[in-house]
Amino acid sequence: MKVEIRARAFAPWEELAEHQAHLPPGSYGACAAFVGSMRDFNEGERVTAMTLEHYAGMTERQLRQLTGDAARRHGLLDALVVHRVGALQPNEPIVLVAAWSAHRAAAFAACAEIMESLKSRATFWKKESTPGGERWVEKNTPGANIE
Amino acid sequence: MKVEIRARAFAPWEELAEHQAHLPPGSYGACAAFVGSMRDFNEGERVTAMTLEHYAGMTERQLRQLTGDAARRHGLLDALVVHRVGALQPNEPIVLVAAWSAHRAAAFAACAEIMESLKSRATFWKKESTPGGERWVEKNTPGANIE
Amino acid sequence: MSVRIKCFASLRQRLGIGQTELAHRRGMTIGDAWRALSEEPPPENLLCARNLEYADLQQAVEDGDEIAFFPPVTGG
Amino acid sequence: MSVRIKCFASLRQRLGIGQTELAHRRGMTIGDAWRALSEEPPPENLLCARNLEYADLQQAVEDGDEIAFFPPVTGG
Repeated sequence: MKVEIRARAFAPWEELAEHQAHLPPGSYGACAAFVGSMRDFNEGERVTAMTLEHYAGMTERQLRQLTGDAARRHGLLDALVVHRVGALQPNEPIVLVAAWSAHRAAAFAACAEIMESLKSRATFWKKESTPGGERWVEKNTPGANIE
Repeated sequence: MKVEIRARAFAPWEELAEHQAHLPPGSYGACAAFVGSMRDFNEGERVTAMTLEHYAGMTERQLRQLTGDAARRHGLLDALVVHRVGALQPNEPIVLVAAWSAHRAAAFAACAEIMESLKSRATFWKKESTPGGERWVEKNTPGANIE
Repeated sequence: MSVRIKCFASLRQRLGIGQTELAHRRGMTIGDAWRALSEEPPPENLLCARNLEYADLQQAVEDGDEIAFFPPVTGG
Repeated sequence: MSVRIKCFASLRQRLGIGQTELAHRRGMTIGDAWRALSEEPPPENLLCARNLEYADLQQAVEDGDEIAFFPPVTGG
């Protein structure tokens, strides 16, 4: 299980492939993954840049807890979480979550659950730059319910 | 939207990154992806090889229909489905499904829905080679319910 | 006046039929096509297609159709 | 005898406090720490942490603790 905070742009699918290459071949039958990236448009306004603030120390701790909880609950073989902080440009990845398991139900459920827990508990805050100035994002969009 | 049948091994995360590179930058905020791959163990026995038979013509048609249906229902920006046929070795990818949308709920739900529809409707059949001989896989493992 | 028949996977092996042709008859159904292939009753979990779309045994067969029989699918 | 206080995001900007120290008092709660920072009542959606774990305003503060105040999180 790996959880990382990144201060620079990252290539999520390459990170995922690289991480997966270290898993025992033939052990997993399913990998569910999610990548959230920066849109250039939000709540009716053009977004030209974004800053992601976080609570260093608490963020890593919360991410490890919530990822570990989901991994145990769903019997995952492995999980990977990478989250960006700092100054972002449109189209840059914000978060990568991946979950490996024997069969698909656990991978899907765990990946979605990690994303929802991350959105509600991990100590990150987005500030958007728009033509009208800077604004803190006040709340997240609704997520998915996976059973 | 792209749907493809492959007769040779493929690198799913590279395919995904390559496909995504052609989407308008900043247009999508979410990509949910799933990769199913060949395990070396199933139903209590070691699996040394697998053959994936399919109904050429009907498979592509069913995949296009079910992917298009999910894309419309969830308002996806794009979707990608790649499915392997022929002779497979353990650890080789069988299927890649990816769904791009503005926000995460649609991407997660559509990706899971495409996988479930594909499992129940797309005309593929798995035959496993085990130390005890060859056997047709009779039914799929249960899937995920995503709302 | 003919109908193309295809069988897949375990059913193809059991019937020993991958692809064949049947004469088309007026009023023919997919069930009639099955009976022309096998003396066994259709398996409970049998799936059928007509012209690349799922169909059932009651459905009519037109001249020139492609009819397929196969077990539950196991892709993905 | 002191408690480290951190504030984040819009709350950090509004209070003009990123990090500060408060004297620790016996029986001190997280709510007491808030009142030492601001004359405003705690915002309805205020989140608090004690030593990197979520906490609430009623919770006791020990000497040497790190207490944090922040608005709803918006990562992912």
